[in-house]
Amino acid sequence: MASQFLINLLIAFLWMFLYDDLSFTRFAAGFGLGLLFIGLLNRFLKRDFYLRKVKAVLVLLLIFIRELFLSSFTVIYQILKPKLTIRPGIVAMETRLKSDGELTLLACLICLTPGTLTLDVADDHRTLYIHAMDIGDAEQLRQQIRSTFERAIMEVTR
Amino acid sequence: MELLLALAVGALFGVGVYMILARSLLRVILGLSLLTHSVHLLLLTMSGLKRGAAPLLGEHAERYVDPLPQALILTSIVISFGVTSLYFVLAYKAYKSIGTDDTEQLRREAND
Amino acid sequence: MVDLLLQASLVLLMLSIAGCMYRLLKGPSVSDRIAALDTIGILLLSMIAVFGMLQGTTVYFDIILVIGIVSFIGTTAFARYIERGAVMEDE
Amino acid sequence: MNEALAIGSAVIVLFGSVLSLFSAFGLIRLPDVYLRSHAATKSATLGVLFILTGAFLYYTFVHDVVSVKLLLGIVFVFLTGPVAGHLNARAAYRTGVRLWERSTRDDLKEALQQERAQAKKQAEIRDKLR
Amino acid sequence: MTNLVVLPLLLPLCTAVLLLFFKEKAILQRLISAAGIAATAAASALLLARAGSDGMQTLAMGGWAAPFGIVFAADFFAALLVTAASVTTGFCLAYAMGTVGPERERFYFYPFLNFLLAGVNGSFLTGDLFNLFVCFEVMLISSYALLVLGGTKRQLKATLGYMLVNIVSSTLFVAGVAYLYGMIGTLNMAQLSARIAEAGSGGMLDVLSVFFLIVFSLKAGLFLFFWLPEAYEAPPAAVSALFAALLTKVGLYALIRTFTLIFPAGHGLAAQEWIAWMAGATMLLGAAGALASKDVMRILNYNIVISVGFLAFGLAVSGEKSLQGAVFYLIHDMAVKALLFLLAGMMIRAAGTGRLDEMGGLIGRLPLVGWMFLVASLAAAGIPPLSGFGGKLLLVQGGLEAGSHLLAGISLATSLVVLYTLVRLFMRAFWGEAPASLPIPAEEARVSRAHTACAAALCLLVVFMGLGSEWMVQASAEAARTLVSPSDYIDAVWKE
Amino acid sequence: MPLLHVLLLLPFLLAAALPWLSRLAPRLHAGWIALAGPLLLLAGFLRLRTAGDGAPLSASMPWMPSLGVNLELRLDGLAMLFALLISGIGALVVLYSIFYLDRRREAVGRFYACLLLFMGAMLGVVLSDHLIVLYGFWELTSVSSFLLIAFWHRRQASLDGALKSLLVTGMGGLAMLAGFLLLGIAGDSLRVSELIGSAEALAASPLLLPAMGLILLGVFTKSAQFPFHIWLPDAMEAPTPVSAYLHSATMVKAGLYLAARLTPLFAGQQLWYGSLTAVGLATLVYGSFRAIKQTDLKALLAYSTISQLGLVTALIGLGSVYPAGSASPYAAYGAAAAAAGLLHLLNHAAFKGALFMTAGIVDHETGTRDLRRLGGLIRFMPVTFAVSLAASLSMAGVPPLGGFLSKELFFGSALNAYRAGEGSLAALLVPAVAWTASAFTFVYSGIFAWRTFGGPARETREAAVHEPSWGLLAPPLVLAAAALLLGLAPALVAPGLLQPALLSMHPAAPDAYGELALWHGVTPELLLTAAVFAVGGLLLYAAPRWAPLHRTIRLPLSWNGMYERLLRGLDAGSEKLTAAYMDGGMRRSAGYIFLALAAFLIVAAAMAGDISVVLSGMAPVTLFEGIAVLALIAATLAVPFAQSRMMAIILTGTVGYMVVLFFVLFRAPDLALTQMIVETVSVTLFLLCFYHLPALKRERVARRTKLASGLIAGAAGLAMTLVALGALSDRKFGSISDFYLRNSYELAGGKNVVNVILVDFRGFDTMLEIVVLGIASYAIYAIIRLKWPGEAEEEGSGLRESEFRLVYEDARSNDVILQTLAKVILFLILTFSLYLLFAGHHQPGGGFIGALMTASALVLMSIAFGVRTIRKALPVDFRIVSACGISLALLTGIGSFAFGKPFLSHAFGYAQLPFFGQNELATAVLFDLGVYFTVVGITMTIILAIGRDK
Ligand code: NA
Ligand code: NA
Repeated sequence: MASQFLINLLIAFLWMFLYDDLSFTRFAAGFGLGLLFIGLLNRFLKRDFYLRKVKAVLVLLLIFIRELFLSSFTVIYQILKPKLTIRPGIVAMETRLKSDGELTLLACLICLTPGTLTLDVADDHRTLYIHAMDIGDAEQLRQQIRSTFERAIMEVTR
Repeated sequence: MELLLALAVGALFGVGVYMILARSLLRVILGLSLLTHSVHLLLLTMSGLKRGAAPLLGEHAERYVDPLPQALILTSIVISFGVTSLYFVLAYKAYKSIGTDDTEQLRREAND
Repeated sequence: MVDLLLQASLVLLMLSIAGCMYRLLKGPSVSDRIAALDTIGILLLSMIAVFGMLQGTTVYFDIILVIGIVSFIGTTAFARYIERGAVMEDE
Repeated sequence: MNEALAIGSAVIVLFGSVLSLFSAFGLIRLPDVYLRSHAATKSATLGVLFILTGAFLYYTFVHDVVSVKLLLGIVFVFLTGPVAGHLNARAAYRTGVRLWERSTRDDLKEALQQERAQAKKQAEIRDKLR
Repeated sequence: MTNLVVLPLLLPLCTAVLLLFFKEKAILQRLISAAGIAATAAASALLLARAGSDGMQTLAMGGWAAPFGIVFAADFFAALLVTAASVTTGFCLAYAMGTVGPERERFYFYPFLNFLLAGVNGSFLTGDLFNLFVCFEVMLISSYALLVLGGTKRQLKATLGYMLVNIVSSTLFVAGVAYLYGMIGTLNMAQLSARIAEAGSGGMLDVLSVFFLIVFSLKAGLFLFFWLPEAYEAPPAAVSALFAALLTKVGLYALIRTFTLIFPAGHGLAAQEWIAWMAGATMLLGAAGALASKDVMRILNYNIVISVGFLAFGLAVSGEKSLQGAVFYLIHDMAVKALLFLLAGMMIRAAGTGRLDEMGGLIGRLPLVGWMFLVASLAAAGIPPLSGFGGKLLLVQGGLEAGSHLLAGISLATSLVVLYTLVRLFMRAFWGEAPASLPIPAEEARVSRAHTACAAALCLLVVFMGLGSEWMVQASAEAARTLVSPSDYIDAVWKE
Repeated sequence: MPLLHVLLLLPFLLAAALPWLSRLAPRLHAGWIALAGPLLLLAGFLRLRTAGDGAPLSASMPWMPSLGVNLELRLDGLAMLFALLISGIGALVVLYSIFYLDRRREAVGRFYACLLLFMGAMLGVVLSDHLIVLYGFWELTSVSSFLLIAFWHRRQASLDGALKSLLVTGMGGLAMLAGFLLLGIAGDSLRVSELIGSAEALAASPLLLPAMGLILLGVFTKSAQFPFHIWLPDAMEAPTPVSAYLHSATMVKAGLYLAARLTPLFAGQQLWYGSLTAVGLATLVYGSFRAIKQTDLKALLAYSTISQLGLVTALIGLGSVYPAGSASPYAAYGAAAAAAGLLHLLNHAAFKGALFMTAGIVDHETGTRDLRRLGGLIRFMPVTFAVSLAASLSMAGVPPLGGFLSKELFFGSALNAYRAGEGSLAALLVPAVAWTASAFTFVYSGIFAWRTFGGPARETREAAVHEPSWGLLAPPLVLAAAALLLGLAPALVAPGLLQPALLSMHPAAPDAYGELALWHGVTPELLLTAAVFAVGGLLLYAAPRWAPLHRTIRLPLSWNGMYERLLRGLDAGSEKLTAAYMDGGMRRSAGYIFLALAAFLIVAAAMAGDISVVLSGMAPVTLFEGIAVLALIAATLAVPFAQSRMMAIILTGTVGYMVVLFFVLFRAPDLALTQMIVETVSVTLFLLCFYHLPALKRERVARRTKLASGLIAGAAGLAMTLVALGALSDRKFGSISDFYLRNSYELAGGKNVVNVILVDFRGFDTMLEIVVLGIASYAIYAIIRLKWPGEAEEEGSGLRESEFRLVYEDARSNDVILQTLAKVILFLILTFSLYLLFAGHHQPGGGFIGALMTASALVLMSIAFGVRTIRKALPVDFRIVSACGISLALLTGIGSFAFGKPFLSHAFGYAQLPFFGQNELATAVLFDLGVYFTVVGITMTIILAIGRDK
């Protein structure tokens, strides 16, 4: 319920922003539109993932940006090196995350960070298969993800 | 700029024609889209290029480019889209029904 | 100065697109091409942002969004198609 | 001041373009589709991030336009880029595109084999019932 | 300013859209279509009457006056064609009911038919060059749909070819519009006419006139007709009849309009001479094609080609009398070609084949159809007092008066070929011994009375159009008068 | 209605009414009803004759008055002669046919309808005073005789004969029409009587000779003159009554009539009389010579007709040597020849009618017409023999029959010609040929009578062969009697019938028939006749001996053979010509188009001259733009070199995206938006559908073909560029678009001028554009859903390929990530799409683009969750959605009717709305909403149709 309200708000703001016109009427119009959509499409919406934990979100964001930059430069370095010395491979990783939203977020973050790529999700919604560009130690990779993204996400959602 | 674009129009047109003269239906369809592109660029070229801002009055520019050809092109794009889709679906059906997208073979098969 | 920098960016982006074109045409797998296509979409989107800056107008921002949406859906459709042989399944 | 800000934003844009060029280079150079996917996601993330941010700053400071559309664009690209990459790479894997021969491990291979065997068995049962 | 002008387009359009809601109800579809066509014909007739009594009728769409908005302009010529087209479509519709089969009826046959009429009428009425392109497209895409509906390999193949040609010609049309807009800066045909007259002839305008000549010749089947015989033989008779009656006529209309209004004769432009050459070649090649064909539809299709050349002859001469003849012949040809194709449809249905060497002795089973076919053949060949004669007379007379002896000779000679090929077709199909066995089951080969009656009504119309030629003569004279004086058109549509 | 018109229309009306009338009396032979026609006509014309005071009778009825083409009829002496012949012999023929055609076995209704049509047409020809009307009836005689000849249409010979007659006479008719029209131009009238009045002025016109030549062609073909005679022998395939009619009073006589009718107009013209005489004489001798060798009774008669017609033609020719008022000392010869011609025409009508009827009787009784199988019939049918003897003798020119008189006059005219020719060789030929032909005539007349009736009986069918019924016998008897009467008492008809006719040809002619008598002393003519009898008798007697000789004389080229060869050659040539350029292939068609385009444009440019390319005043080029254009050209040029389908599609797509770039470069945001989406959809569609196609084969095309394609393509591209540059350099006027820029906001309430043009200024285009799109979607739906040949088996084979892979090979992958994301961005896209829709009037966007965005959101959902889920969530029929959209757009337009405004008039105002804020609210937006729904419906229809077809 709350998540739906959130989406509704989001749409209202979106509407306002799209017009570059921050007035109440625009907002109200957007809100009405949102109501319409949710009413129309509410069959898709199961339980969803929004609870406001602003701090946790910020932390997650920071972690992400840090990882993004660090790995980016590693990857660029690898690409530009005259000789390819990378050791790529696919690593399976069990996650402690439960909901689809969490899982998706994790997968996205893994993808977004250069050097790793979510290749597949097992049917049990627990195991992620990650293609990594340079694997020193598989367990280390898993640990790294668990300690950064997974934990931060759990902070946000639990 | 007009000169360059006129050349581009000619190139698009010529290659489009060359593709239309091929045997594969897919090539024909691609040739048709090249031809369409050519004509749209031609419309744009013929109206004079870059003589002002985009024709949105909110831009408060002194001059705007000629909006009419843009409207015409838009109409033409939409119509071409509809027609090309239809043509494409037909070609696809022809392939599924006759088993080839070679126009020559198609002709032989259809006459049997 | 600004124009020069932006023009340079455009040329760089153009070069990047050319690079993607290479992969697009070379393949070898369809997935390679899709990846290249997706990247081209993103580059095109960036280019249009730069154009907007050059022309000093905001009218192209819609196009940026549209390209984003369209290229995502296109990639999804392709990936789905090569994986399952159908884009939309009847189940 | 304005000029400096404008140049600053333009430089950010240029930097983004350079990053894009790198990833394009990676797209050419890397040896298999999965690795190239890594490179491809780069322009979706860093390159476009810089370019759009540069543009956003440029409009904010030079034209006094706070364009939410641009921000939206960034958000959208960030949301969809990784998913697109994931779907594409998975499709590649499931249609049998080989890993680079110097890849070190493949945890998915076995899992997929099991999965397929099971699917086949189920299908056979379904056929028998028919 | 009257909304009546747009009704010949609007009524079939609304009918078609209404039909979209009743996909599964064949009876309802038939009823609505019939009512729609009847209303269209009535509105067209009213428009014709108005155009006759009060002069040209115009309507500025959306209230935006020419040259900025799109203007519909019904001079007597356009109104005449619209009326003829609506009536002919009515006959084809009546024939189509029950012959096209439930599959087609379920898959939007009637909407397509109505859309086609809307496009045709729009093409006749519009006074805007680009809108003409759009109306063409409405007509063409409906024709593609009608052509392919039915699902035989032959239709598929024919549609692919037909569509290719038309897409190309439409693309060229847009290119022509681009060139003309670049030079003249407007799309309104009246203003184009006035501005071109002001600019004087020669140079690029000459080239552009030839460009438009190509575009419309392709649509009309003038000289560039090679796509036509294939395309028109694939669909069922009702559709073939409709195509034969209307589609090339729209191209011819565009040619006539363009080369009397925008690039008129006596303007120093070379186009008229080109048209003369193309007309001659079309008649001769069409005649050769008709002689060479051994299939009912094929022969009729080449006869379409011949008549296109014949009509273009009138445009090439461009005198008032020739144009009058062209208008007369145009109207006649709509009716008679529709009739011929409808009858051919019955013949093919009854014989189970369209190949002449497998047909014979049909007169025993279809006496009325046979005699109507003979009458239609004679009318097509311009045998007096049937409907083709007045037009032929005027055209040849106008040509001879203008000194086009060669073309007049060719047109007379080809009218002999028309007579020869059609009568030979009649003889081979209806006379002689019937083949020992039908290639199809007997119940499939049955021709219903309702369809014969429909053709008979059209046949009567053809006969009366000949016996009562005076009305046609006066109408075509009126139409020709509007054609030779572009200034009337310009004044009515757009005043500077 | 004047009596003349009543008479003319009578046979037509009777023909039309005959089917109904005969249904009223089913057991009555339809001939009895038909007989009323000629009898009434005869009565009518006789009444007109007695009522008239000799002056021609004129009457007019409008047909196409504003063209001056009316049913102008004129009954003068000549017309009266023919009218009486037509109706008189017509009555006899109908009577004869009643007994000839079995009502139960033959389609007598059709027969009499055609016969009456024929009669009416022939009457029309002789009564018309208007050349166009005359032409009309002329063609009608061709058509009706065609129908009669083909009466027994199951027989191939009938069909061939009918078609031949139609072709030959139709050809002549068309030539004649051209001649008439030229004559009309030269003389400024199409009325015969008026033209004759201005004959002198006409003579000076340069059009006269061509007109005359063309008309002569009509005359010769119709009256079966050499070498156009070929249709006549084959016309004997008609039932004998028709032959009798066709040979004696109608059809062939129409040509003679026309020649006679135009004599006053063309008399004195060398081409006219020269060719009439020469062709007539040639026909005379050729026909008589050929008649001798015939073995079929009717064929013999047919050739005899040809010969006799040649005789009359020659006489008419001789009769038109001297124009009216000529000062020549021989001027009187003209009228004399014409008089002879008319008399012989009458004689021929009588004896030929009788002969054909007796031939029919013989055929009817013995079942054969073969002279080799006939003989000795005199014993079984003496009356018939008497009739045919009389007719034959008249034909042979034996006194005291009518034929003798006209033969004498003919010899007289031939000798006159010799005299007038003053000893020239050509002039000597006339009597020489006349005499020779007369000798042959004597021979074949003898053959006809002797071989049929004389000698021993050949067939042993005596039991069956006997004198026919009175009905069959009476008509020939009457005609034979007439033949005899014409010889014994020519005065009965000459002053009342022939002299007025002669006056129509020679208005100033003296009484030509006054001295007509069987005996007027020993004259050169009589001597010639005696010699004919002597030589002819000898030849007839010796016939068995020299007949084989005749058979060995093979003409080097037979005219029939030439006709056959001409037709076959025409067919073969046409086939060859047509096959040479029509191969039914798309490539050829397209090649022709572009070849024509390039050639036409280049020739037009070369002819127009005065074309220059001015490069000044063009927009400047920046580095990037230059590179972009070059890249576009490079990408374009690369397309044909693509080796695989995918490559070709991708390259083309690239070109499309570069076009998007150009739209951005040249300030067209709406275009860029639209093109972007459209291109993506197209490319996706292409790739999806063609992915599974077999690899693109290397085009197995000869290098020559490729080169030709390349040349055509290059020329076409070059032409387009050059025309563009030429047009750019020769701008004549500025654009009208300032109006839109100035008034878009004030008058139409929108800031996005392109959008305002689309939905308001040129909203009509847009309305039709969505209609086009709608039709396309319905068509696609229909194409996909219809059953196609070749697909049926695939359906039957159970699982389709994709399903197969799904079930057996692959476990479905987990879609959780896509689905989760889709739920989020769905709203984003939908919102954005509506924004595009509503902002479109002021910003880039609009109904079309908004709709495509909505559709892409739906597509995303379909991809992520499957079509069925979408159907459940959105249970609407998208085809209905697009129909609703079109309806909405239409209704917005029609709404203006209610306010008395033009279609599609929009209103706008500024309104404060609870949800949408301060808005310039234009009904145009409503229209755009219609566009939106239409496009959503259409796009989804297409996508779902194709998506489910997989
Ligand atoms: Na727009
Ligand atoms: Na718009």
